[in-house]
Amino acid sequence: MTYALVSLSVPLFCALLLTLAGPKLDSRHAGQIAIVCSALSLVAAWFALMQMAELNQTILLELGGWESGLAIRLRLNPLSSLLLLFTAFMHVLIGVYAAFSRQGVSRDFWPLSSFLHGSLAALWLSADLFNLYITLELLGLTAVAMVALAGKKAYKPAANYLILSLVASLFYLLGVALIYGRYGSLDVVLLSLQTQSDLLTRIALLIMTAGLMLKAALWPLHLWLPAAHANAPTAVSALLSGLVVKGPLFILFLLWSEVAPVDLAQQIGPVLAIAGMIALVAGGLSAMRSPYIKTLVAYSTVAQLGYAMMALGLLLTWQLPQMHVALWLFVIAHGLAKATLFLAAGEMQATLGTKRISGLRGATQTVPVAMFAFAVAGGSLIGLPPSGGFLAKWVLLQPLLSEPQNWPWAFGVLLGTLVSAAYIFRVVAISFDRARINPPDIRPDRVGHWLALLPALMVWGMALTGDWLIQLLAGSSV
Amino acid sequence: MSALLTWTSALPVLIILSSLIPGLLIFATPEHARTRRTVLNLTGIVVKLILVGLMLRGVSQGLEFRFELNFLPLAPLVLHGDALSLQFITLSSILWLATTIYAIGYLEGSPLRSRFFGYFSLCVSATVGLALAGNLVTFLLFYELLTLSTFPLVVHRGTPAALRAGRVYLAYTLGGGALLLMGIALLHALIATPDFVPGGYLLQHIDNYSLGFQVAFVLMIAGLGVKAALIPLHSWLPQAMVAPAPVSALLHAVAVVKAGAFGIIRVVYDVYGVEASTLLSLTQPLLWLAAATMIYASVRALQQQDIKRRLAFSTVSQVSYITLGVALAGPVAAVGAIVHLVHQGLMKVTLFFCAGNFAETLGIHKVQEMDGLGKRMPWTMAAFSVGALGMIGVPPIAGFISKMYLGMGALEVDQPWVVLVLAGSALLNAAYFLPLLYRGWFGKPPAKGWKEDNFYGQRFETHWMLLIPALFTAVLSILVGVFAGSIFSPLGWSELIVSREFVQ
Amino acid sequence: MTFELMPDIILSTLLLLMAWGALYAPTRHDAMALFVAFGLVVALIWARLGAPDLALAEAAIGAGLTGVLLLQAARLLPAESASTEHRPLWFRSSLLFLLVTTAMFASMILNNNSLQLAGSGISANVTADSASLPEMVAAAMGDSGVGHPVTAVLLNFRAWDTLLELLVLLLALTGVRQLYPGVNRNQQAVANTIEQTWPLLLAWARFLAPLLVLTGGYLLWRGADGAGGAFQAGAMLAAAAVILRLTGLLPGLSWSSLLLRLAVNIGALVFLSVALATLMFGDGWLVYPVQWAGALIVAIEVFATLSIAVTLSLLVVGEPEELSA
Amino acid sequence: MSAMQLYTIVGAAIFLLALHGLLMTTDSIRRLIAVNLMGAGTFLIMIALAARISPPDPVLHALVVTGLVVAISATALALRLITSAAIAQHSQDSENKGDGDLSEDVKP
Repeated sequence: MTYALVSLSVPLFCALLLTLAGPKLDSRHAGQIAIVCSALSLVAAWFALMQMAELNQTILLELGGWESGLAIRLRLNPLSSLLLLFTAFMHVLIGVYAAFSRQGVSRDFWPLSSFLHGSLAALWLSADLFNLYITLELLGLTAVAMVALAGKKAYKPAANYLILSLVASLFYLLGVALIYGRYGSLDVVLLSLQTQSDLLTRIALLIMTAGLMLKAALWPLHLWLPAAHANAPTAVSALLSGLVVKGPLFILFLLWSEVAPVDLAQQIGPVLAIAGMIALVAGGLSAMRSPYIKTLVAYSTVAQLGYAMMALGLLLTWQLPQMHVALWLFVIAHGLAKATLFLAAGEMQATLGTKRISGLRGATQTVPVAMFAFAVAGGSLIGLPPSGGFLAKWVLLQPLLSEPQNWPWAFGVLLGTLVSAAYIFRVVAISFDRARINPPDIRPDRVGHWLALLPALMVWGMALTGDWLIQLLAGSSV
Repeated sequence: MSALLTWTSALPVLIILSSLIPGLLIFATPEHARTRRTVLNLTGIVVKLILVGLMLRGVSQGLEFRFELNFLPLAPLVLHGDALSLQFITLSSILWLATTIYAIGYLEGSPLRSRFFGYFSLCVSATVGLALAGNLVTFLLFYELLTLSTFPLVVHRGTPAALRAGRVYLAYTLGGGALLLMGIALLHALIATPDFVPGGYLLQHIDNYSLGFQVAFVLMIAGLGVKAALIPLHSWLPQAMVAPAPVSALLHAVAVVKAGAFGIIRVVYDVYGVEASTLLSLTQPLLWLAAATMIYASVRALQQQDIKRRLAFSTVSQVSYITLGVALAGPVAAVGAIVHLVHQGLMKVTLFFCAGNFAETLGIHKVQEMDGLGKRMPWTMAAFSVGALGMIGVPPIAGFISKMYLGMGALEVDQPWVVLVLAGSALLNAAYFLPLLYRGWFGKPPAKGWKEDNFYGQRFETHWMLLIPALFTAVLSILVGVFAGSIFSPLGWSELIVSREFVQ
Repeated sequence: MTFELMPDIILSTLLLLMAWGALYAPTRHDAMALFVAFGLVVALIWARLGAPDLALAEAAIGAGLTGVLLLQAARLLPAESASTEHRPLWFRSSLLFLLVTTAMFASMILNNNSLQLAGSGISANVTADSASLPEMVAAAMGDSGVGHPVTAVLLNFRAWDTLLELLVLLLALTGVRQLYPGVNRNQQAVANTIEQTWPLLLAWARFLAPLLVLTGGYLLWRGADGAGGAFQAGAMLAAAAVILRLTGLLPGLSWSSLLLRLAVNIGALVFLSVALATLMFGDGWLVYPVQWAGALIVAIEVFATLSIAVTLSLLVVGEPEELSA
Repeated sequence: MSAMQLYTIVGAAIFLLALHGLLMTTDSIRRLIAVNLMGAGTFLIMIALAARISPPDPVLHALVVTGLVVAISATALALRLITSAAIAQHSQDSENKGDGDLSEDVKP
């Protein structure tokens, strides 16, 4: 647990120091400090994960040493330690990109990114409904502030994002208040022993679900996402799509797989799963129609979250721990792939001077590395073997295929695969157009392009640890 | 990863790496560094041929080549060199040599050659990996990699027509890949993914999951049928002919379509097994499908006026011979199917080389323009004739051997109507190939002269790098026919495979 | 319906009317005024419900600071365009749906006594041996180091929440600050001071501000034992600062001064350092040694109050050139 | 009916009313007011729930205190964003409008 707490507090300290340091610290040094802190946090998270892999059990920590119920409880299990590691890793990756690519970021990026890191770490570790509310708010405010980093044109999307985010948090908070009113407890573990499927609990859970789905941009509450994610600076978009939307998803998962009584969970399960299937197709079709690169990538987040939602819904319906593995594999694979997609999209936009997909004609020649990165990451979204996306899809498919009555769900997955292939290769095919090449405005930033490729290689590298990851996650099912 | 990495487990990996590493290095080679690129290419090929030779010797002595890596639960990545994989690997390695030389000549002076050869090597690696795949999951992995690495080659020219063809190609092959994935995942969900076994591994579970097995078979055959160009999934192939000639030659005549056919062989023989496939009544529909494809594609070929498109439809028809032989589910037909994998490859690659030579040298793309070609380009025309006659089934060229075995196989399993189909197909082959030969040898050259005439007055009738590979494969097509009786001929090797496959 | 509920019913009706007005008033200005009034009524109700300290905070924040923020924003914004106000009829009729939902909720609250049972500690659902949370708080007060239960919850039992909450404040300021990158100091900025300060307001401010400061100090001091605490105190102080700034009685600050940055950060910094120190040298993350608990909490409270006050006042009235670095 | 029940219902009513108001308007200031009203409704429910016992539940009071800070922080950020966006929009309108940027082209 100590390692996890270190992994959590280092980025928070870093954020405070960077705010304290003020204008004297220039962007470069601030970046170096932030990256070093993320890396330290990464090391700590690695030790925490190793400890978990060895113990393979859940550690609960009552903060302040007070008895359970009175204290806020933190919880470390293989899942939360893996997410800690993933968060730190993404921050290091994107931090390095932000520091060394020509696109760069303003000085204010660094404290905000550290705040984001800290709040996500706090979220993964928390097992207290109200504490989760605060982490959710921290996450939301950080995300909004980071969107606004893109400058004046992003203020309006950022403001809309903030208002929606606040509404979502209030929905969640109202649900927490009702739950507390009903059961007199905020602790996830205690609540899981108490909850009953009465009307009030049902209402509270539904309100919270609506709020969380809005925050996580789950279909049909996803409409805010493309504007917010497509308008943010490149590095920020990568963090937002790769990490931020996963926070509320995590809470949703806790809520239904632990807090809610089993019969309620089984009732909501099919609803979530169907919504996920619709998200897969609807999000994919929107991505296919989008004329802009970044909007396409943003819509693909909506679509890909459909897989996660489907896994969650089926996990609840059948109470199958295997789905839990699929859910989190999707989250991690999507995070890495999406980081590359946004970074590559941003780099290509900057180099080619266009936001339109049609401007990518000839990109395989003009910006080969970035385009290759885009295609490789896209392959994981489609779920081509042996990428991380494939691992997740494989695990998801197994229970769907083993019983003939579940085959319609598998058909949904097949449909999702085809739609994602369609929008990814829409971009890739245009980039091979040699007849009407769109010449670059500036010389490509080699460092930036290669750094954009890195997460994509990682997601394909997940294959090497596939068996291990699946065992690890299967061990932490609740 | 297995702790003991002996040479027998390393060899399959090395065979893949011998083209993968040069491929990656070629990507990093600057465009103008022609020599460096050529050296990389040739080094890779030579190393690969040596390694394949080693493995050939090993397998004929009964050595086991197996490499395993953890991947999915109960489905590791397995590379396994057995007799059947070697049949395919040897074919693709030798043809890789010929095609690379051809491509160097063909693409001389054109842009983006590093990209081209990089992807070309990746394709060969994927093909070899697919041949070495020791279970279905590994097969799927390389099958998809093959799709991905061929796509840039199909759209290499970057023209609107190429892009259109590329999109069609992707739509078909990725769709097929998704179906294949579903089928493999379904089988895995039922009984996990063990290694390929001669005779299959399904028989013992057949009572519990017959519906699941049938659905999985349909999904997998549909997925593989896309690449094997079974109707109605074949229409990507003629469109993909916009690609440069070496791509059409190696990939569409050999690697890609054969990957599909090879997959069908694996599924029927090494996953389901002949007995289980017959019990589940799966082979008969496949047989009808293959027969229909043969006839339909031959008729379509007859209608084509573009040489490459005619050859493409001929490929569709000829690859179905393999499926047909598999679906007949008898040992003699199996020999015919497996040997045709090699024979069709040699002959078809010859034909495509020659078609490319005609286009490059004289700008000839249409059948009508072939009049009198034999006078200007006698060597190429001769090679073309060998390929075409072989396709029709004229002895002693390779095609005759495979057709004979297929016919005998049909009679052996008591399906005499198949012989009629074979004969009909042979007649149709003759109908669409003989006019080409007639025009080439006996037609009159155009009075106005050729549309263009490159390499005129040089030592050879065309660039030597274009001519030599065509002659090389033509000679090979004759040799494997003539020496079919030897143990190291494709036929001898196929009999070895089948004897292991059908041993009860 | 009993007679003693009458005041509550009146207050509730008033509250709902004001909420309605704040949402649908014809002009934005009216809406804001009604919102501020709404905040005051809320404060009144909270005081009735046994939360006087929270009522003060709500009056200072919900009504006061939010009101100032809204008014300032309204001054800078263009008049709202009328065209955006039309929504389709079915959309408007969703109000009916909301009414029905409210009625259903009301009937559930009234008929179903689940909400009444649990909190009072006689819930049948909780396993027999476990006490209710308020009882646990009461039982643990002795070890908490402070005398007032709310403070104990905020700074000891649920200290982690409070630490994160300080970060939220800091984060909001960081977010606001980066909206003004490199504002030129000489640039003519929209002054936040009310242009023609009314003499009466000035006089009021001179009277009100010290009162607020006093209340704030009192709340902080009392927080350990009675109703009050860092946050309420910080809110009061911030309100005082805002009034003084608005009347031009307090000079502007500058982000480039280390002192200001320190003031903003110190609360969270001290808190986090204590947490880390307890992790490294003590019994664990945020486990205060019993004998030091009181002192540690007072220290954290004082710094937190300072940070809260400064941050809040900067958030509300900080001008671009104060905030930008 | 007790005061606690009354205020719980009123809190819910305000929450829903404000939600309706939020959906009915596109004016950012009014939307923000609506969000704050939703928050006030939630807090009212919490305070009412706290008043079920005597002395009132300190945990809920503490949660409300925390919630208030979050609310004011978010409101302040939102208002600054809204005004900055309006000013940016204004200055952009007064200049010649250039290439349409992404924010306007993106339609849900």
